[in-house]
Parts: sequence; C-alpha cells; structure tokens
Amino acid sequence: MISPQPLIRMQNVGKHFGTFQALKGINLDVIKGERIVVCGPSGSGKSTMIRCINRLEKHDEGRILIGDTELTDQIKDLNAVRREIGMVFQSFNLFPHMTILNNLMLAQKLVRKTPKAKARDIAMRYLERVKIPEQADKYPVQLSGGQQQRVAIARALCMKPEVMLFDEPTSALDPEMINEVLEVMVDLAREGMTMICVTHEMGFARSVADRVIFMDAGEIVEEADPETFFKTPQHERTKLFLSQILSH
Amino acid sequence: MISPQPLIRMQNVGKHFGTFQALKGINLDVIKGERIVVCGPSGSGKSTMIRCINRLEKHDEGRILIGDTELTDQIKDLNAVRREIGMVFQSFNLFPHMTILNNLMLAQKLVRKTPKAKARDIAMRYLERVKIPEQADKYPVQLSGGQQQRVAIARALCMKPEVMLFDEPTSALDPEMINEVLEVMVDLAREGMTMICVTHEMGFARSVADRVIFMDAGEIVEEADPETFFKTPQHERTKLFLSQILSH
Amino acid sequence: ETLRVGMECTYAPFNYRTSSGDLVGYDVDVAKGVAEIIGADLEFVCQQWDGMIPALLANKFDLIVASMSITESRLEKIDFSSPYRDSVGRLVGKSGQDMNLFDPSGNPIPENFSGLRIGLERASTYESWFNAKLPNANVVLYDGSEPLYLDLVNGRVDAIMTNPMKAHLRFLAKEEGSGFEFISPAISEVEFFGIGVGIGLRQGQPELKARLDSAIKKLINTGKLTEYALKYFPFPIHNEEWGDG
Amino acid sequence: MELLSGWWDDFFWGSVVVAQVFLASLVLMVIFGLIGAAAKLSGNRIVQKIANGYTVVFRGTPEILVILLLYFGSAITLTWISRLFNPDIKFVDVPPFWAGTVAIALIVGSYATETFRGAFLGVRPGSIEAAKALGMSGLQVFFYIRIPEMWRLALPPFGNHMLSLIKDTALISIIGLNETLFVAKQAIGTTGKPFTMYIVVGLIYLGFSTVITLTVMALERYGNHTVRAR
Amino acid sequence: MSFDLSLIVETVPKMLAGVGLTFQLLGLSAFLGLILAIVLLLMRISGKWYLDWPAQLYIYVFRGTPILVQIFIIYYGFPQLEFIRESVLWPIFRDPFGCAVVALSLNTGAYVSEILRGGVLGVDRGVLEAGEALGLSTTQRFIYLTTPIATRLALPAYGNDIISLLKSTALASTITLMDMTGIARTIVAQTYAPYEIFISLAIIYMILTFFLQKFISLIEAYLGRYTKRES
Ligand SMILES: Nc1ncnc2c1ncn2[C@@H]1O[C@H](COP(=O)(O)OP(=O)(O)OP(=O)(O)O)[C@@H](O)[C@H]1O
Ligand SMILES: Nc1ncnc2c1ncn2[C@@H]1O[C@H](COP(=O)(O)OP(=O)(O)OP(=O)(O)O)[C@@H](O)[C@H]1O
Ligand SMILES: [Mg+2]
Ligand SMILES: [Mg+2]
Repeated sequence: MISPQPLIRMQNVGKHFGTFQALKGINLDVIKGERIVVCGPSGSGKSTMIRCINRLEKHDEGRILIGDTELTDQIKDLNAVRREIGMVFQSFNLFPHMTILNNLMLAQKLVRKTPKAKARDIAMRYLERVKIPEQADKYPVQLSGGQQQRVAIARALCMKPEVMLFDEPTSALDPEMINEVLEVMVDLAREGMTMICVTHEMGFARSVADRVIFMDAGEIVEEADPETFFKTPQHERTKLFLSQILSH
Repeated sequence: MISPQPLIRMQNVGKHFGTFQALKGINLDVIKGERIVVCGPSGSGKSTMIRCINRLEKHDEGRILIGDTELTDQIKDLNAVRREIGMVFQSFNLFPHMTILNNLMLAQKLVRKTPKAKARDIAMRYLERVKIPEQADKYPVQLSGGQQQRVAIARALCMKPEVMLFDEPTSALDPEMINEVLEVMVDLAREGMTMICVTHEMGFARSVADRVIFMDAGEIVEEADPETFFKTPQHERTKLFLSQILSH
Repeated sequence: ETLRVGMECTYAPFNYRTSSGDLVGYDVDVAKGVAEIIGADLEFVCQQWDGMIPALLANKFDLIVASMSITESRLEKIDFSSPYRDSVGRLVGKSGQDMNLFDPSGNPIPENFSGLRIGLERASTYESWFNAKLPNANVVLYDGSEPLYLDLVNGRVDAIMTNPMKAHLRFLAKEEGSGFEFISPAISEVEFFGIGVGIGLRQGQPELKARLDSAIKKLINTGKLTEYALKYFPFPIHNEEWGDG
Repeated sequence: MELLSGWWDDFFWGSVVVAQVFLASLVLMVIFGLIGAAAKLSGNRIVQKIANGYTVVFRGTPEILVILLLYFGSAITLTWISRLFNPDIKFVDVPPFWAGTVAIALIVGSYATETFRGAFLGVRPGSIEAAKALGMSGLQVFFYIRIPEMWRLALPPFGNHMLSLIKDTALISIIGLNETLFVAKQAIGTTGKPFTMYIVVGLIYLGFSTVITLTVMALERYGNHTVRAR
Repeated sequence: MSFDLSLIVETVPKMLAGVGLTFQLLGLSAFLGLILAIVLLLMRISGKWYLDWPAQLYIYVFRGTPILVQIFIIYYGFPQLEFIRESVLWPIFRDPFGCAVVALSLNTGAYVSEILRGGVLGVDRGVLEAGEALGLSTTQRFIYLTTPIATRLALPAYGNDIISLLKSTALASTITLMDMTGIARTIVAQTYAPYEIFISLAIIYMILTFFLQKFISLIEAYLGRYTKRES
C-alpha cells in the first residue's frame, strides 16, 4: 500500500502584501485525520497561511493543492473546494441578521442545494452536538461569546467538510467561556476530523495535536510532535516564545 | 512605636448603580508600601472598588479616607487628593491628540504647576524608566499596546503619587506585550511603591503581592498572603475561580 | 428723506436690469421723476411679484413702483397714488389659429377656452380677471413674467395674458415671437384692471399720497411721462386726462 | 460665450453676495449649533425642551418656507415687540440679506446642534477619566482634552453643513437678494437663454462646493495627523 | 400684531388640497431616486474605473449644486436645447410635474447612493469572509448578506433623506406646480397675509415629517430586531 495522498499540500508557498512578505517558502502536507496546531508570535503569518488554504488570500508563489485541485486563478469551481473546507474565525462572524438556525441552513441551501427540511435536520443535529439546540431561534447577539463560537463551529460542520481550519477560535472569549469551546474542539479531534488550528491554548495542543508548527516572520521555524515541541524545542526563537506563553 | 496609619482606609463601603448593589460592606486598609492584588470574576466589583478610591465613582455607604482626608461631596480639593493617587486603566487612555511627551507633561503643568522645562525633564526621566525615551515625540496610535501602557504608567508616575492603582493593566494586551508591562510593574513594586492592582496575572501576584484579595458579587470573600491564597484557598468560590484561571 | 421702492427688476421694459447692471425701464423713470419732484432719495428693492404687497406691508420698502394696477381688492390693503400708466391686458397665442375666444362685443366665450392652458403671473390683475370671468379655465401660475414667454414658446402653455405693450416689445417684435400674435382685444375693465397703474404705498399716509399725486400730475403736465414712454414705445401709455386739475 | 458678454461682472458680484451670505451664516450657524448642543446637554429639562423644539421645527419645515417666514415675519414681529417698549417706533426692518442669512443659519444650525452634541459625547470617556484621575479640574479637562478631540470628530459632518449652507444661499434669490440665481433670472429677461444662464449658476456653485470640500479635506488631514498610525 | 385665526381655518383646507400632489412628488421621486441610487451604487462598487468615475462625477455634480438650480436648469433650461425638444422625452420635460419628478429623483439619487454605499462599507468584512469560506458565491453574498445588513445600517440616514426630499418638494411651487406650497403662495398673494398662511403650512409640513419619521422608525425597529440583546 502506498502512503496516503495528502489532503492539503503546500509547496514553497509565498505571499506578499505590497512589498511586505507575509509568507516565505511554506511547505506543509496534511493527511486525512491529522490534527495540526499552529502557533507563533503576532504577525508571524499564521492567519495568512490558513487563509491561503481556502483562498481567502491568494498566494503568489509556490503551489497549494487541495486533494487533486490546485488553487489557481483559473480554478473553475472555487466554491466546490471551499465547501470541503470549514473555517472558524476568531471573531465568530455569524450572520447577525439571521437566527442561529438560518445561520446553519443558509450555505446548505445555497451551496449544497440541500432541501430545506433536510437542511433543518442537519442544522439541529449539529446544534445538539455543540449543546445549544435550545438557542436555535435566537439571533447571534443574544448569545454569549462561547455560544456564538460553538454555533460558528456547527455552521462549518453542517457543510460536512473534509478539513476544519480554526483561526484563534478562543482568543476573543472571556476566560470562563474558553473551556466550553475547547471541549467541542477536542470532541471533534477525537472523532478523527482533519484539522488545522491556530491557537495559543497549549493544553489543547498537548492533548490532541499530532504535530505542532511554530511560525515566525512568515516561515515555519519548527515542526514537531507536541511532546518534543514543548520539552525540547530546537530553535532559540521557539524557546523564547514558549517561555513567554507559558510564564503567565 | 504605634503601627503606621493606613494610607487608604475603606470602612464598610457600599455602592449602588440604580437598584443594583455593586459593592457591599468593603473594609480595606492599605499601609504605605503595601502591594495588594485584587482578583475575582467579571462583574464582581473590582473596578468599582478601586475607582471609588480616587472618586471616579462616588460610594454611597461607609467611609473612605485617603491619609487624613475623607472622600465626601464636601471635599474642597478633590484634585489635590487625586494627584496623590496615580491610576492606570485597562485601555491605556492616553490623550490621542498629544505626543507622548505632552501626555506626560500636561498634568504636571496644569495640576502641579511644574515649569515647562522641569516637567520635560521629569517626563523624560520616567520615559527612560519605562524604556521608551525614543518614542517621546510620537503620537499614541503610533505605539504598540505594550508601549502605550508603559507610557500610561509613566504618565501617572510623573505626578509623584503616593499610591498607584492598576485596573487590569495587561488584559487588553497581546500575549507578547504582557511581560514588558509586568516587568515595569514588578520594578515599581520592588522600589516600594504602594500599589493596588486588579489583575489575573497570577505569576505577578505570587511574586510581588503582600496580600491577595478575592472579590465576588461586590464583597471581599477572601484575603490572604499569596502563598496561602493559592495553596490553601478557604472558600468554595475562590477554589472554583482559581481552577478556571489556572487551567489553561 | 430716502424712499425705498419695490419692483420686480425683471419686468422689461418697465423695470429691469441691463447687462451693464443698471436698473432701467418706464417704472424706474417714473420713480426717479417723482423723487426729483418731491425731493427724496431713492433706494430700489427687488421683490418677486407675488410677495410685493406683503413686503410693502412688512415695511420691506415704502413704495411700489412696479406696474401695479389700482384695483379694488388691492385698495383694501394699501393706498395708491393717482395713475401714471394705462392698465390693460391682452392674450397672446400662436398666430393663424382662429380660436374664436371672444364674441364681437369683446366678451370671452368660456366653451372655447376649455382645453387651453393659460399662463399668468401669480397675483396679477389677469389672474383675478380669469378667476371672475373664466373660473373653469386651466390657469398656470408663474412667479415672474419672463417664464411666461419661455413656456409659451416651449408649448407648455397655449396662451398667456399679459400687458400688451410689454408683450409687443419684449416678445412679439423679436425673432422668438414670430409665429405668435395677440389673440384677444385689449381688456381693461375697471373692475379688474382698475383705473390704471399707480404707485403703491401703505395706508395712513395721506400726506405722502398727496405729494405723490401732485408729482405725477406734474410729470404728465410737463410732458415728462410722454417722454419716458417714447424711450420704449412708439406711443405714450397714459391718459392725458389724469393730468388735469 | 458671447451670450454672456456684459453679464460676467453681474455674475461676479452675485458670487460675492453668495460668499458674504455664506460667511455670515457660517458664523451664525456655529453659534446656533453650539447653543443648541449646550442646551441639549444641560441637565435642565426646560432648556432641553426648547432646544428640541428648535431642532424639530427647523428640520421639519421646508427651507423655502423658513426663508419666506423670516423675511415677511421678522419685521412684523420685531416691530410688534419693540412697540411694546416704545410705542413711537414705526417700523423695525430686517433687510433681505439678514433675513435670508439668519434663516439658513437657523436651518443648518439645527443640524449642527446634533453634530456638536454627538462630537461632545463622542470624546472617549477614557481620556476624560484619565485626565480627572491625574487631578485636572473640570475646566482644564474641557479645554485641554474635550475641545481638541471634539473638533476632529465634528469636522466631517460639519463639512456637510457648510455645503448645505452654500447651497441654501440659492433660495435667497426668492426674496430678491441680488445673488447669482437672481442675476440669471435678470439675464434671461434680456437674452432669453435660460439653459446657458442657469448652467453658469450651477458651475459657480460647483466651484464654491469644491473649495469648501478641499478646505475640509485639508483640515481633516491636519486634524487626523495624530491618529494616523505610524 | 394681528393674527387672523379665521383666515387659518379658512385656508388650511385649501392648502391640504395640495397634499396629494406633494405626496405624488415625494413617492415617485423617492422610488425613481432609489433605483438610480442602486444603479450608481453598483457602478461605484463595481471596481471598474469606467463605471466608477462617471458615477462619482455625477454624484459630485448633483451634491455640489443647489436643487433649485437643478430644477431651473431642467424646467427652464432644457427647452432651450433643440434636441431635447425633439426627443421622445419631451412630453416629460414639457410637463412641470415631470420636470419636478426628474429633478428631485436625480438629486436624491445622488445622495441616497452615497448613503447606501456607507451601509455596504459598514458590513463587517468578517461576516462576508465567513460566507466566502462557506462557499457562497459573490452574488449570493451580495444578496443574502450584504443587502440585508447594509439596508439596516443605511436606514436611519435614508430616513433623513426622505424627509429632506419631502421638504424639497416645496420647491416644485417655483415651476408652477400647485402643491401645498404653491397653493399657499397663491393664497398669500391674494390675502396679503404671509404670516398666518406660512405658519400654518409650516405646521402641516412638521406634522407630515413627524408621521414620516414614526413610519421610518417602525421599519427601523423591524429591520433592527436582530440587534437587540433580549429576545
Ligand atoms: N490585508 C493585509 N494587508 C497588508 N498586510 C497584511 C494584511 N494581512 C496581514 N498582513 C500582514 O501580514 C503579517 C502576517 O499577518 P497574520 O495576520 O497572518 O499574522 P498572525 O500570525 O495571524 O498574527 P496574529 O497572532 O496577530 O493574528 C502581519 O505583519 C500583517 O500586518
Ligand atoms: N456605571 C455603571 N452603571 C451601572 N452598572 C455598573 C456601572 N459600572 C459598573 N456597573 C456594574 O457593577 C458591577 C461591578 O462592575 P465592575 O466593573 O466593578 O466589575 P469588575 O469586577 O471590574 O469586572 P471586570 O472583570 O469585568 O472588569 C457589574 O455588574 C457592572 O455591570
Ligand atoms: Mg491571526
Ligand atoms: Mg473591571
């Protein structure tokens, strides 16, 4: 048996904002079922990297493949690729003018063309999974931050994506709410969802990550399993960063 | 020798917002040179308590004495009391329309009537102390959060206050910037500045606090030296809170 | 003594401004002539027609010298000097269309007005004449006299009623007026058009009125008024009888 | 532009009148706006009611009506009031220039009231608390913190108010002030070319608007030099 | 100062006869202006300079000149141009009502397009990115996300513009239309009592403004129901 083909393959990817280079020579393969945590100082390019994966940003050097499809300007059905990739943002980004249920149903109806009744069933199933089925008919503002982020996760899951991307999903939350969101993410990880997660929650990284990636100044500086990463980091920059993150 | 007279004395202090009671029977004496850390869940009244001390809020029960002066509506020169009390806010609150140097000089000139040249000297001295003399002619927005907060501390110090109040000085900062602000605060503490600090930085509390105060629902629930506070908290509420704070 | 005189300033050739900025016209000449005789200085105030009387009453100026006819309804609110000009109206419309609007004795035939849009200046003698004689006519009211001609040419109205002397000079004699002609006899029923055009003043000033009256008579008797008229028209436009006595 | 020969100077002087009305009403507008804002922010219920009445009336009435009312009404009212004190007074007059100027200043001032109020409240309470905590007095906070921050906030809407003012000056032609639109009416009387004449007026106003817009942009750039990052 | 109350009682019903025309002007211009505004908005956010620039120029000219001048150019000025007199649009420009509606629509369209643009720019970018990440196409995002959110953001300013438009309809009286103001001015010319008549008319307009405002805030409350924390 040949080794499984990677679900996501980034080859020498670079990205500029004007003259500023936000990503430099990024190489990363993610296979099905892998759970990757990305960390690094502010501005190091973590968000930019995962946003390139579903083409919220366009990379300008190297290649990115999702399955067999290369992300280029010529890509015929970008949205077909995107619906295979769920994304959860730091600031939830729920649709403020729709109820929770409609938030979950909209993309199903428009993108997956799921019939309304079925879309509702799926939506309710995932709302139960993130433990807030009773909030279905409320509007986003009426929920706490933690609840909103769980809705955002459920909304992405409704599309049955192959991969989930998380960009600091807990960093806009009050301390008490962080755990309720992390729990949902740990569950997902246990069930074998492929995920790439930008986070500074080191407890989460320790307990579920297959690999931890440390970025600095647009480059992947270090890459290791959590055990090695936290115990014996190789690079000076990584050590400094870990000491800051873990000191308080 | 009699025990030193407290610099700040709160006796049975209460405070209402409309019908809601934000503070209940607060008793607290702070003597010169003492370093106190206040913690507790959101909405427990921490900010309200320290804001009463320099009368940004008016308490409506009990008494507050600063040195020999009681804080009442009749107080003749509130600003004389206030200039003895430096305050640092969560959101820095620098004057956005003035350079850093002018931020530091304004109150000196207006309140202390310090001549301009002298005010500038003092300002530069404290800017050096917080390690950003080179930023003197910039405007606040041009500085990072950590730098802004250090300016805010320097601005308060320029008034040569007897006491410094800190209200979650690091909680609006990115992780990397927290340490640079905490360092300045630790220095201050080592030099013997009297300070009351609302913070959830438990490392800071452990290393410099003389006393840790835990508040809940407007009351002081527990009060102890850091060793006792973290190792053997007495109250259920405190234990629960500490478990949440320290878990991630 | 300075008297402020209200006029439209856009009512050629009676009162209007030339491109060199001078206020000229028959009304202006009369005002100046009168002022010279009674020994007053003048100050001209330009006022839209429909607000002319309210403005006089609100003391925006002291006299109206603006081709205003002396009518009963106006006399209820203000006083007039004796007349210095004939007051008459005439309809102007497309030439060569025998619309048969008036019977031989000069009375309007209401049926033949139906379907016609008639342009008039708001608050003019012509408006009161139409209200009384042809209450069902389709009347369009304008804030000045100039737009009347523009809209007649543009076809927005089928006929306008205005001062024939003005219409002749300002319009019919010009190129843009070719193709238009008078389509009614001269109408000057005293009931609507008054005994003529006079100088308006606020009530309760008999002394000022007397001075104005005698000044106008003097202008008539010395031939000045004829002289003014001949500057603009080939004929005088007042009644010599007004000067007697 | 043969058609315009002879009328250039009239349009020029008409523009001067527009500029005069604009400047005079600008000063008055700021005064009315500040008084209105102060009244709305004062704790006094009655004063607030009066200020509210002011804004409701002048925002709810067509500009042309306000101008006509002030033109006709002001003299009558003022005369009536002054006769209460001195029965010998015959007439108190308000010339069209001032009736029109005050009218548009009152109208736009009612909008400026909200602008100034908003800017006053928009100053971040944090800055003010920080100043108080440093021991600065109420007056010091007002002059050193509030005012400098306020004008920056008020400037963009204030620019719009100035544009409203300049455009409202056109309405004053209705009460016979010899400004550009009235010049155009007179010129049409002799030339019979309304399109040409009104286009000239439009271009003159476009020129005024451009000058105002550029001025406000320059002021904004100056005001924001402190809040531009890096 | 005499204030003739009986005159008011007598003339107010006459002025109210013009309210229909006032509302026709308001309704028609608001509708046409909104359509124009949407076209201008789409041109401005199209990202294509040859659409964006003309729209900007249009907005600049119409916001930089007085509405009264625009009305005069269209009513008195256009007929001076041969090609307009001979075009199929002449029946519209011949009619003062048509001219007033065209002028008011062209004017309000310029303002409203900027208001709508403010609303569109106010839509949280994160929300649109979330839609993009879920696979919604550009058009779907515009219809399902941008439009409803921007509408709610633009509504308060739009309400103010509708009220300005109501007030601007009064200027139709300068081109022979007998709306409420036109009737009032005729009555004043006949009765020489500007004070009583204009004050009554001002009150009528204020009442209309009041109800218009109430109506707009009802819509606002409905569209903004999702911004309230309590359900
Ligand atoms: N749209 C943009 N235009 C210009 N520069 C950008 C843009 N987006 C990101 N950058 C820059 O690219 C760099 C990397 O940004 P990125 O958001 O990926 O960092 P990050 O590692 O996610 O940081 P953080 O932890 O603060 O979220 C930063 O210096 C940022 O300023
Ligand atoms: N100006 C105010 N008006 C009404 N209620 C207020 C006001 N300020 C504070 N409160 C209420 O008083 C309570 C205590 O507020 P306070 O800001 O002191 O809490 P805190 O302990 O500082 O919380 P946090 O950690 O969120 O800053 C809260 O319930 C808050 O809602
Ligand atoms: Mg990021
Ligand atoms: Mg607080």
